[in-house]
Amino acid sequence: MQVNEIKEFRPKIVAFCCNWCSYAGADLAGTNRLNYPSDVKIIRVPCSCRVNPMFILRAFQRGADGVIICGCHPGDCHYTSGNYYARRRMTLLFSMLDYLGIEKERTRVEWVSAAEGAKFAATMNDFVETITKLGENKRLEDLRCKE
Amino acid sequence: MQKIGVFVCWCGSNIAATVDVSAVSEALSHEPGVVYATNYQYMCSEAGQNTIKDAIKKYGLTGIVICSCSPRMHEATFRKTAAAAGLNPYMVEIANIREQCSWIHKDMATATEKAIILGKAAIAKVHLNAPLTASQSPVVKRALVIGGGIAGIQTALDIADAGFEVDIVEKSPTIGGKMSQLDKTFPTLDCAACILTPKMVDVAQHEKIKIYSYSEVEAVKGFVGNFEVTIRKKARYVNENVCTGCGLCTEKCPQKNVPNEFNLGMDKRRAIYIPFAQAVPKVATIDANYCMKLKTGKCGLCEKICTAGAIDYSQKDQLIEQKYGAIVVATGFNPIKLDNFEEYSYSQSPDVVTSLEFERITNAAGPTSGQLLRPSDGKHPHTIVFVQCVGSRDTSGCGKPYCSKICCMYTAKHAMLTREKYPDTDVYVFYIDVRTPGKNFDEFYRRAAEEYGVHYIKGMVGKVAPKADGKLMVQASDLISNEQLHIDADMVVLATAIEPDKSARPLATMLTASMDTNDFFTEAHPKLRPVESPTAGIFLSGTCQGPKDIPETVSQAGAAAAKVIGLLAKDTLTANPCVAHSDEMMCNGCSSCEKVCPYGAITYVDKEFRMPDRTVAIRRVAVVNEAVCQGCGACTVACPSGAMDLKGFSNSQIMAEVDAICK
Amino acid sequence: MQRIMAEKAKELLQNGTVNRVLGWKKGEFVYDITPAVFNNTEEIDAEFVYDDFCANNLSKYLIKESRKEGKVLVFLKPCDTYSFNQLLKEHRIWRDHVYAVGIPCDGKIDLDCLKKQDIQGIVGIETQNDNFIIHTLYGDHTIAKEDALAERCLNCKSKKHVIYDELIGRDGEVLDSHRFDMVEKIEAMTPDERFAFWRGEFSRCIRCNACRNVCPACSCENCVFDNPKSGIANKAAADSFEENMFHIIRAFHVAGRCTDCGECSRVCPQNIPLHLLNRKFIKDINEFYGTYQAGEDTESRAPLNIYNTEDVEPSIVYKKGGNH
Amino acid sequence: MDNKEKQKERILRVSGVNVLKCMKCGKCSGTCPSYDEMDYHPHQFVYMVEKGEIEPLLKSKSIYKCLSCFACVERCPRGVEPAKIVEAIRLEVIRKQGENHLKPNQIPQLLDEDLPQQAIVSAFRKYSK
Repeated sequence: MQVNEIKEFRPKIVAFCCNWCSYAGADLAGTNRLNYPSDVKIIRVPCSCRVNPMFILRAFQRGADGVIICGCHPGDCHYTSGNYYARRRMTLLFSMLDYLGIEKERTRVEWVSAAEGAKFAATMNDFVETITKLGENKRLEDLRCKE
Repeated sequence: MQKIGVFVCWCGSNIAATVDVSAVSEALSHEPGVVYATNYQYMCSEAGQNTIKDAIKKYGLTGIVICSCSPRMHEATFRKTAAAAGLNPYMVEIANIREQCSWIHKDMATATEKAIILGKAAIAKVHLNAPLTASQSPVVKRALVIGGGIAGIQTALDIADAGFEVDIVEKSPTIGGKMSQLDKTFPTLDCAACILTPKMVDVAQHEKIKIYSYSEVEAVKGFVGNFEVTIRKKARYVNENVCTGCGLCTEKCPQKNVPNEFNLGMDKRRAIYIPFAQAVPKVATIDANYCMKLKTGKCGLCEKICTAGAIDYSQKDQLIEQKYGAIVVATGFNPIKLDNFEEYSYSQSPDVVTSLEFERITNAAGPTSGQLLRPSDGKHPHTIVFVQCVGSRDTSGCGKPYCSKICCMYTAKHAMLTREKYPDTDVYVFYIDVRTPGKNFDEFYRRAAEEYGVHYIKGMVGKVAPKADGKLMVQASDLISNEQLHIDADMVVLATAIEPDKSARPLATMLTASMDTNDFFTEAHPKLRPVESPTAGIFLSGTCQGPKDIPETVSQAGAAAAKVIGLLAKDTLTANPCVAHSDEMMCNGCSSCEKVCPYGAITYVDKEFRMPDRTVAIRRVAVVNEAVCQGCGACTVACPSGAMDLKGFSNSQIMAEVDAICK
Repeated sequence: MQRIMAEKAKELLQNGTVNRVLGWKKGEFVYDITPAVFNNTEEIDAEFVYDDFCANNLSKYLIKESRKEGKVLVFLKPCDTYSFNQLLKEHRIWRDHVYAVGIPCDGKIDLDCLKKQDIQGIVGIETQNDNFIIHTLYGDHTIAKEDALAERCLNCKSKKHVIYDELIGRDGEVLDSHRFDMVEKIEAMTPDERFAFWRGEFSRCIRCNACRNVCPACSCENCVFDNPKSGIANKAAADSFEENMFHIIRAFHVAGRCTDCGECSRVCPQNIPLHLLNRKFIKDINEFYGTYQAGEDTESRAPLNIYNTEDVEPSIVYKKGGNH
Repeated sequence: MDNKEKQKERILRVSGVNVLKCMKCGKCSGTCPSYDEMDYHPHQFVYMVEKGEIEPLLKSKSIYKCLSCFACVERCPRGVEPAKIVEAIRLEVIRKQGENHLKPNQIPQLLDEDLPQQAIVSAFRKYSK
């Protein structure tokens, strides 16, 4: 029997990226071979406005330690207005999570254009670092979903 | 349960060097539903694609997952591959293990681990994929251009030249728009009429163009490729097909006291009139507000003298229904009302005029036959003050917050022409900034100052007051010499801000096309799709989209025409099948989705439902027009009940991906 | 007031303006009031009641009632008119099937306040200046209004009727309430304190769904929590996550639509201050996007269905919002 | 923050004016009826406050020449409100001990019979604490 096995904490991070800007920015980060931790897994959505607060809560429930939403810069949305709606929804949701005492750093919105591969990588590095410092998500997790 | 095939690509060494591809295909082969998993050097090659096709047939695959490069690269390729093997192309999911895995990680163990998770997420998603079929809709090969100014004229000519039918709807009795009122055009000083009127004639004679003059759009239904438009053809009391445009009636009509809108009310016309000599169509129109026959039943002179027998006092408004594949908005602009700018005494002195009025005063066909004369006493003015930015760049609420863009140049033109024709005239131009980007624009402005001796003064006019001697006292600041100037002027010309025509707002509502807070139409993308409205099938031409000069308007008009031609050249439109869909059993009818849809793709209908208790209930439910929806998904989150979902990116699909990643 | 309203109801029934009346009737005891539909004058005479216990917001019932044949008369307190308007805006109520009569309200009793004062066996109530006289089997109690009124009434946002066909009594004004004070207090706590506070509250949730069932904004044909396809359906909150999730999602779904009528907190059998979630959204919306009162009109766009290109970035949450 | 900046900060706070909104068109000075009496003009007030050059304005006679007619406020296309800046500078001076620009005993010799009562009251408000 093993006791006191100290495992290095590896955060689970879900990144929602809009198809037109941020997902392309993530691709560009890859094309330019810019490293960021493998803890970040990207889910492609057509637009940041497709991200339902339920998805974010679902991710936390299933054990995510951080959720980041990336979209086109305000004014550059492929659908003209999607990211403006996303901005309002996420602002209110994040404010509510903070109000409930859930660490506000666990959620983030970042605008990344298709040309900003470097920004994408830098953002992910920074986000992973923040979440690693915060440690495991305990305040918004579903114990039944833990192994 | 789906039967899923997994295909892991090496991409040569691009993936295989950092991801253990066989470990990935091995791990994924144990996922539920996976019946086949393999890896290959180049999946996108013909041999690779054949592997996929063979596996689809051999294992009867219902879904496939390709672990390869970004879907932005080869999603379309693999969809075609699937379709070729008889699998619905939307049963393909790509796990991006190159750009988002092998290329960013150095350690093989972590990269392989991540590739497996990305593969699992794609498998989880494809489990919930459903075959999607893109809807097809036919395209009506006819375009509608709303507005017959230079923007509408150019767009119509370009579309018609490509062989498509075009209708122009113009609310006034003639096409030509604002450009027909101009005298000269900057920076080349061509005569506006000389370059515009031939184009108007081209329009009239073009066999593919039909002009609905003195008409307005009454209602718009339908969507891209299939608009149904109702046009109200207002009664002009003259049979257009019979009238020869001889103009006899316009000379004999006894009602002589009608303000002439073509000359901005600075002279009079008759109750029956042709706006100007080169009007198209050249037919007379009776102004029902002034015609004595129509008002009192007495007169009827025009009918008596018309040799063609074109007068018809019994004419009624006519409603015309027509179908169009595309609609171009070219509703243009107007100078703003100056009610909020009393300091310039526009309403108190006839010698304070707007630039458009000045344009008419200097025009040979204008009220003074081209002589520069003061409206008040008909004398030649010796000192003229031009004031720039009247109502433009104004955030106080009195004017418009934007720069009207054309004023710097036309003021330079007016100042220059005045000095050229009347060298004894002192001309002052008060400016905040002189903005002259454009080919040969700055040279033009500098010529006005350097060669023609126009006094350009950096500062603003604070007050214009009529004096007892008939002059105008102009009080202004000169910011460079830091003094306040008092000029006794004979005339003051206000470079009045321009605003979109008032008809644009209700039109935008009919078209479900979006507008900004200034009532300019918004474009589908400010940089990449500047001549299209976000609403599919609606295109923008000219100043309805933002302030523009003539060369810019004409180039935008041509661009809009090219877009229309591209649309009308298609026989059918294939819609993106990844569109929103409303579950009407769950829809509340609350209109939240309708409000956030940038394309006006959602409408509401009252529908009968059979309830479990065998009664029939009428409920208001959302209906998505699949031809118009672009699939952004804004509505899916706005919907409180979750009735609205997005095909291809459904709630359950995205959640399945989340689950797989967080496992 | 009860008499005037009953007369009005009977008059409108008799002259055929309406064929039903939506109002309140007594339950087993004088204080357990239930909403009820009265079909004729006899029923009105027998059971119709309006007093300081009649707290229920009747507007939600109109979703179903207005879909029936004929016109229904409804009595709306000022705060109920906001819910009514909001439901009209969302096309949930058929306006031409409703005859809305605005009635004045001086605040309603919170039964828990009476319980805390150990007032039992209540048989009646009267208002006397700033006090309530509670008649009980054991004699009369005098209790100051501020000690007996519900929190939402003490912090009443408006005495104005924003919509009605007819008004009984005089219309009031929109008030300057202190309804965000408690939200501010929570915001000023540390995240740990906030977490502890809300865990303490949510852990009591028994998922009875009373809050959802009473809420006028929660009127979906099919609630996401009942819809297996939504991915978040659940019937009972099995652990702390689900307790959190239910309330976050519910508050988010009504954000920008909630009129702050306070029914959720009134009906919660566990006394969870649910209105503090809704008020947080309202307060944020007011601060970030300009003051907005849901239900104030039927034309304006809900704050989540509109945007401004100059809106604040979500990162504002890191900058403000409580201690750290 | 040095003294100069503090002073600017105070002027901005007292006036409530955002000087950065100014687009330097000069309409305020074009409209000012007291322009010729002033050593510093309305547009200069806005610009100098923006630069933090408050000292010269405090010594300027312009602050007493301003009629508070608010023509500049009314006509500014950007809503900058120069007169409120002038007012704030004036307050900065007269709020200092003994800096009243006008004292009651100076009034009689300034009066003439055409002077409206309102102007006298207004002068007291403007020129003294």
